[in-house]
Amino acid sequence: MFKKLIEESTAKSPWLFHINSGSCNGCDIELVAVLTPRYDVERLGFKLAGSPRQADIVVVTGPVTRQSLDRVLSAISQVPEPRCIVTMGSCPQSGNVFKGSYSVCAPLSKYVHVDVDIAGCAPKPEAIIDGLVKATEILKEKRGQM
Amino acid sequence: MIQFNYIAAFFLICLGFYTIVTKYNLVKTVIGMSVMDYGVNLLIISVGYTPGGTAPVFTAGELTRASYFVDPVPQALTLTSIVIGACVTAMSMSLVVRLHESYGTLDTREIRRLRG
Amino acid sequence: MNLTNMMDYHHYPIYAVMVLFLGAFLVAAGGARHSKNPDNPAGARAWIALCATGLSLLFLVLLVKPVMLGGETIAYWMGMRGIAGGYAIGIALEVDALSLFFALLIATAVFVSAIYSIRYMVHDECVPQYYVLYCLLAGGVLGLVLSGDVFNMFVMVEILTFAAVALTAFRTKVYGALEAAFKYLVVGCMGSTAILTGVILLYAQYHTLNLAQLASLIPGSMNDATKLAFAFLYIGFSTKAFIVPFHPLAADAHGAAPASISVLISGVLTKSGIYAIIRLTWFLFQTMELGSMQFMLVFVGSASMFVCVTMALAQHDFKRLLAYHSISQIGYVLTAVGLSSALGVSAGLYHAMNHTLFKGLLFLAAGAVLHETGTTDLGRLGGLSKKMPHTTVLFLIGAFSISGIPPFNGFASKWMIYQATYQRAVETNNIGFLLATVIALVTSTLTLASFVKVTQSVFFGQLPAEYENVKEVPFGMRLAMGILAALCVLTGLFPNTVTSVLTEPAARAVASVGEYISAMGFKSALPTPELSFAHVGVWAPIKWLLLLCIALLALTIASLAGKYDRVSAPQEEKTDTKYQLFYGGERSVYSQVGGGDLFWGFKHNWRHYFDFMHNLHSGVVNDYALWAVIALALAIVYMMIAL
Amino acid sequence: MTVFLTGLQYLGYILIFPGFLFCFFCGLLLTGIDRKLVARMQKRVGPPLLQPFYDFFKLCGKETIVPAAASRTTFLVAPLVGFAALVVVQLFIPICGFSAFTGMADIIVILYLLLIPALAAILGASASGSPYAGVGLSREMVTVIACELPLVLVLLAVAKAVGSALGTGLCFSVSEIARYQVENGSLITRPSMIPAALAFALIIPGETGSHPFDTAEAETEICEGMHAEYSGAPLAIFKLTHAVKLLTVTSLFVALFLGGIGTGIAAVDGVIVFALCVIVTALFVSFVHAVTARLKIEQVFKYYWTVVSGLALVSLVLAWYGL
Repeated sequence: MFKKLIEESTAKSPWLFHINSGSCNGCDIELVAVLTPRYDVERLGFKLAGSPRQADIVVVTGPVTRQSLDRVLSAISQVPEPRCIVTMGSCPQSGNVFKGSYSVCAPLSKYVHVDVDIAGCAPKPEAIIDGLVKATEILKEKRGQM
Repeated sequence: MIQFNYIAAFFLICLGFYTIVTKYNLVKTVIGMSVMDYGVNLLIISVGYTPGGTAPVFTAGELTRASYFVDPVPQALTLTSIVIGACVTAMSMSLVVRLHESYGTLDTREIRRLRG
Repeated sequence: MNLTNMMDYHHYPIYAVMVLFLGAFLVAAGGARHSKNPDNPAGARAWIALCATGLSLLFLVLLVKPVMLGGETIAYWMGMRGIAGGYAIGIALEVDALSLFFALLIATAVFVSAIYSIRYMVHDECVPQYYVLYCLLAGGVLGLVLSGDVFNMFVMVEILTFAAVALTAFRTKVYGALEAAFKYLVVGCMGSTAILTGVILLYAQYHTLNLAQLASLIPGSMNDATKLAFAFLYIGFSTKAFIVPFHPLAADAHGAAPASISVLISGVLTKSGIYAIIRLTWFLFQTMELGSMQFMLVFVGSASMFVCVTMALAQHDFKRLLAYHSISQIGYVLTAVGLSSALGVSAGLYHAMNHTLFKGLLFLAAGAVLHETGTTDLGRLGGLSKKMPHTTVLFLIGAFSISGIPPFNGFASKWMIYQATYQRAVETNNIGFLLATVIALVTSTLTLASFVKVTQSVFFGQLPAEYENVKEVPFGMRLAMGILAALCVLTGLFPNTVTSVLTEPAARAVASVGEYISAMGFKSALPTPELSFAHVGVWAPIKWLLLLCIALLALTIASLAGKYDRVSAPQEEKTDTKYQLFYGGERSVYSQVGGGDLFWGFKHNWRHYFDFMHNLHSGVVNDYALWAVIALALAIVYMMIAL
Repeated sequence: MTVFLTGLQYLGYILIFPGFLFCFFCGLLLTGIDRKLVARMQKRVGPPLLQPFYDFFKLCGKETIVPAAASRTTFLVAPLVGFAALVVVQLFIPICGFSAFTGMADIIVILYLLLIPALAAILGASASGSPYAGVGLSREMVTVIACELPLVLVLLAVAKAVGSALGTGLCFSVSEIARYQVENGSLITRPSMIPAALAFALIIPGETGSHPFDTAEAETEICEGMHAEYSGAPLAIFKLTHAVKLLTVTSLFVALFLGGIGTGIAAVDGVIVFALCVIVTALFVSFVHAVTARLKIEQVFKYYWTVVSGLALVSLVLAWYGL
C-alpha cells in the first residue's frame, strides 16, 4: 500500500531544480512565467527547489558551454534517485545558433541520459508544462522500478 | 596622635591604588602593590596599638594587667601579611622578568594581546 | 589519641584540607625530575596528587550524612583551643550544610580534573611542580570554604590566588599566558588587600576574627567602620568570584591556563568567591533583609549575566568564550542568591553546582581539542566530530546543559531561578526582579547561540586538511569528561533528589544564622525561620524523557519500516561528485562557516554595543585596576547610604 | 489489568491523539490549507489541499544521500529527535479543557522544549558540513533569539494575568491557564491581553520559519540553507516537523488566548481547536505570507526586538497593574 502511495505521490509532487548552462535567459524567464498566477504549475505540485539534493526534476537550459559542463554534470549527479532530466529550449538539445562554437558542448545527451526534451526557442509555457508533466510520469515509472 | 596612623595607612593604600592605576611601567605597578601592602600593614599595627603598651612577649609574673600589652593578634596578622606581601612581590617580579623577555617592553599599554 | 577517636567524623573537615596540603608537600618532596614514562612524566607524584584529591573527596562525602541529612553543624577548634573569656582565641573550622555543599563541589571538580591532568599534562615541562601548585590551589579553596575564621579565609584566599596565578602562567609559551597571570595578580592582589583591610577593620571594632562571633556581634552595632569593612570585603571577594567588573581577568586567566586549571578557576575559584559573598551578606552582616542589598546583588548578577554572555558571543577563542560564559553563569547564581528567598537560594546553589559540572566538562572538552590539535582558535578548527566522536558527544552534553536544554541539569536550575525571580517580583511588586527574569531568559538563549557557534566552528562543519591525522584523546581524559557528563545528566534528571539532599539543606543553613552562631558556642537569639521551597512551575524530567523515548522509538520503528535506512553513503568512491557537498556545481573546496562568520544579523544590530564593549575591555592592566578602584569607591558610597 | 489499560490509554495519547497521528494529519493539513490560502490570495489556483502529504510520501521514497563530509550519525538522527520532541510538546498543550499529560511541564518548559526542534535542525545542518547550511543555521539561530524575547514577555504577561485573577500571584501551568479560561472565558477578552495576543500572533510566522521570516531557508539565495544537503526521508521528517510546528505554535496560541471555546467533549473540542488554528493560520501566517516580501535577517531581528517586544511589554505592564 505504501509503495503505491509513494508512487502516486511521486507523480504529484515533483520539485524542480533549474540549471542555467550559459543560456540567454529567454528560457529561464519562461520557466519562471510558468510559476506565475496565469499558469501556476504549483497546482500540479511543482515547486522550485533551491538545492539539487531536494530535487526530482533537473531542468537544464542553455547550450552547455565548456565552462559549465563540469558544473552541470556534478550538480546533476547530486540529485537523489529517482530523478528525471529535462532539457529546455533548443540550445541543450542541439546547440541552436551556437552550434559549432569551440566553447559549446551541446547536446547534453552526449554526457548524460536525458528524459524529456522541450523544444522551442524559447518554448511556450504550455509546452513547458506539458514537458514537465511527461517528466512526472517518467519519474513515477522510475520510482516503480526502484 | 593615633589618628595620624590611620590617615597614613589609608593614604598609603590610596597611593598604591594610584600608582597601579596611573603608572604604565610594570615595575612601578609592582611597587604600587607593595606600597598598598605596607599601608595595610600599618593599619593592622595601628589597630593593635595601645598607648604605652609593651611588646606582647610572655614574661611570667612581672606584668599584672593585660592592658600593658599591645594586642598580640594584629602583630601575628602583620607577620603573615608581610610574608604574603613578600611573596606577591617575588611572584610579580618574576612575571615581569618573563614578560620583558617575551614582549620586549615593560609598558602596560603594549602588553595587551588579550583584550575584547 | 586512639584510632576510633581519630576517625570521629568531626575531624574529617580538617583531614580533607590537610590531605591536600600534605599531598602538595609530598609531591614537592619527590623532586622536580621527570620520570622516564612518556605517558606520565610526573610518575608516582601524579598518583600522590590524585590520591590526595580522592581522599579529600572521600572525607567530605562521608560528612554528607551527619551534616546534610542530620542537619548538624560541625564546629572544630584547632588544637582544642576554643573560647576564653567570651572571645574566640583559637582557629576554628565550622562546617554547616552551606560549607559542605561548596566543599563537595570543589572536591569533585578537583578530583575529576586530577584524573584528567595525568594524561593531559604529558607534553609540558615541569609537570611535578604542576601537581604541587594543583594541590595547593585545591587545598586553598577547600580551606576557604571550611574555615570558621575570617583571617584564615584571607590566608586561604592568598594561597589560592598564588597557586592560580602561577598555574595561569604555567604554560609560559602559550599566547598571552604571562600577561593574563600578571593582570590577574595585580587585580587579585588589590582584592586581597581589600579583604585584609576589611578583616582588620572588623577586628578593630569587635576584637575577634571568628565568623560566628562576628555574626553574633555585628548586626546590632553597625557603624561607619563596619560598613566600610563590608564594602572592602565585598569588593575583595568579588575579585575572587570575577563578577562584573572583574570579568576580563577571568577571561584572560581561564583562556591562558591549562584546561585542567581552567576547570578549577572557573568551577572552583569563582564558587569560593560566591561562597564568601553569601557568608558576608547572610551571616556576618545579615543584611539580606534589606531591599537595597537585594538590589545590589541582583543588579550585579544580572549585569554579569548579560555583559558576559554578549562578550562571549564576540569571542573567537574556544576557552576565552567559555571563560566569559562562566561569569555569565555566576551571574545567575548571584542573582538567585540575591533574591533572598528560600527558593532563590536553593536555585542559586543548584545552579552553582551545575555550573561546576558543565563548565568543567566544557573546559575539559576544550582541553581535549587543544591537546590534539594544538589550537583553540575557532576560526581554524572544524569538523572534529569525525575524528573525536566521544569528545563531541561529551561536549554536546555540556553545551546542552549550559544552554538550559531540557532535560539536562542547566535547565532544571535555570528554570528554578526564573520562577524564584518572578515569584519574588510578584511578592514584592517590584518590577526590577521581573527585569532580572527577562534578562535571565534572554541570556539563556544567547548562551545557546554561542554554543551553537562553538559546535559549528569546532566539531561540525568541515575538517581542515592539517587536522587529518587528529586522534581521539586517551581514555583517562575521556573518563574524566565522562564522569562530569554523567553527573550533568543525573542531576538534570533527578532535580528533586538533588534539591532535597543537597541544595535545600544548604539553603536552610543559609537562613538559619542562629544555629551557625550557637554551634560555635556563642549566644544567639536569632530564630530558625520556617522556609518554604514551594514553586509555581511543574517539570517532571523523567516522565518527559519517558515520553520522548516512546515517541522516538515509535518514530524510529516507523522510519525503519519506511526504509529510512535506505541511505546511500559513500564507501570507497570519495571522489564521486555525488557525495561531495553542493557548491552550486563547483568542485568541492574547503569552506568552513564558523567563528566570527556566524550571527551577523544579531551582531549587526548590536554593533555599537559590541564596538563599545570591545574598546572598553582594552587589555591594559591599568584600566582593569581603575575599574577595581571605581567599584570599591562605588561600593563604599553605596554601603554608607544603603545600610 | 487497570495498569495495562492505563498504559494503553497513554500509549493511545502518544500515538494517536493528541500525539503522532493527530500531529501528522493536522499539521500537514494545516500546511496544505496555508499553501492553498496563499495561492488563492495571490490569485493562483494553488496546490491541492493534500499537497504536503504528497510531498512527504514522495520524499520518503527518495534516495537519502549522506555527503562524505557530513557526520553521519548526527546528520541522520537530528531530524528524528527534533520531531519526537515536538510531538511531546504537542502532548502538553491542552485542547480546551482536556490535556493528556498534566503536571509535567509549564509554560517556561514548553518555551524551552520548543527550542529543541530548532536546535535539532541546527545541529543536523551543522553536521552536514555545507557552507550554505552554515549560513542557514546562523540565520536560524538569530531568528530564534529574535523570537525569544517577545515570547518570554508574552508568557510572563499571561502568567501574571492568570495568576492575579486566580489570586495565587503567578500561574505557570498551562493546564491551569486552560481551566481558568474554561471557567472565566477566553483571555483575549481582557484588555491587558490583547497586545500580548497580537505579539504572539506576530511571533507565529517567525517561530515556524514562515514567510517573510524564512531567511534561514531562503531557497533563492542560500540553496535551502539548513536543509541544503538533506534529501529523502530525513528531509521528509524535517518538512513534517516544519508543518507540525505550525500546528503546535498555533494551538499554543489558541490554548493561551482563545481557550474556553469548547464543549467539554474531547473529540469535538479537537475539531474546534483545529478550526481555531486554521483561522489563526489564515490571519497571521497565510495573509502575512501573501502580502510581504522576505526580510533580511537583521531586519527580522530588529522587528522582533522593537515592535513585537514593545507590544508584549505593554501587555506585561498592563497585566502587572491588574488590568
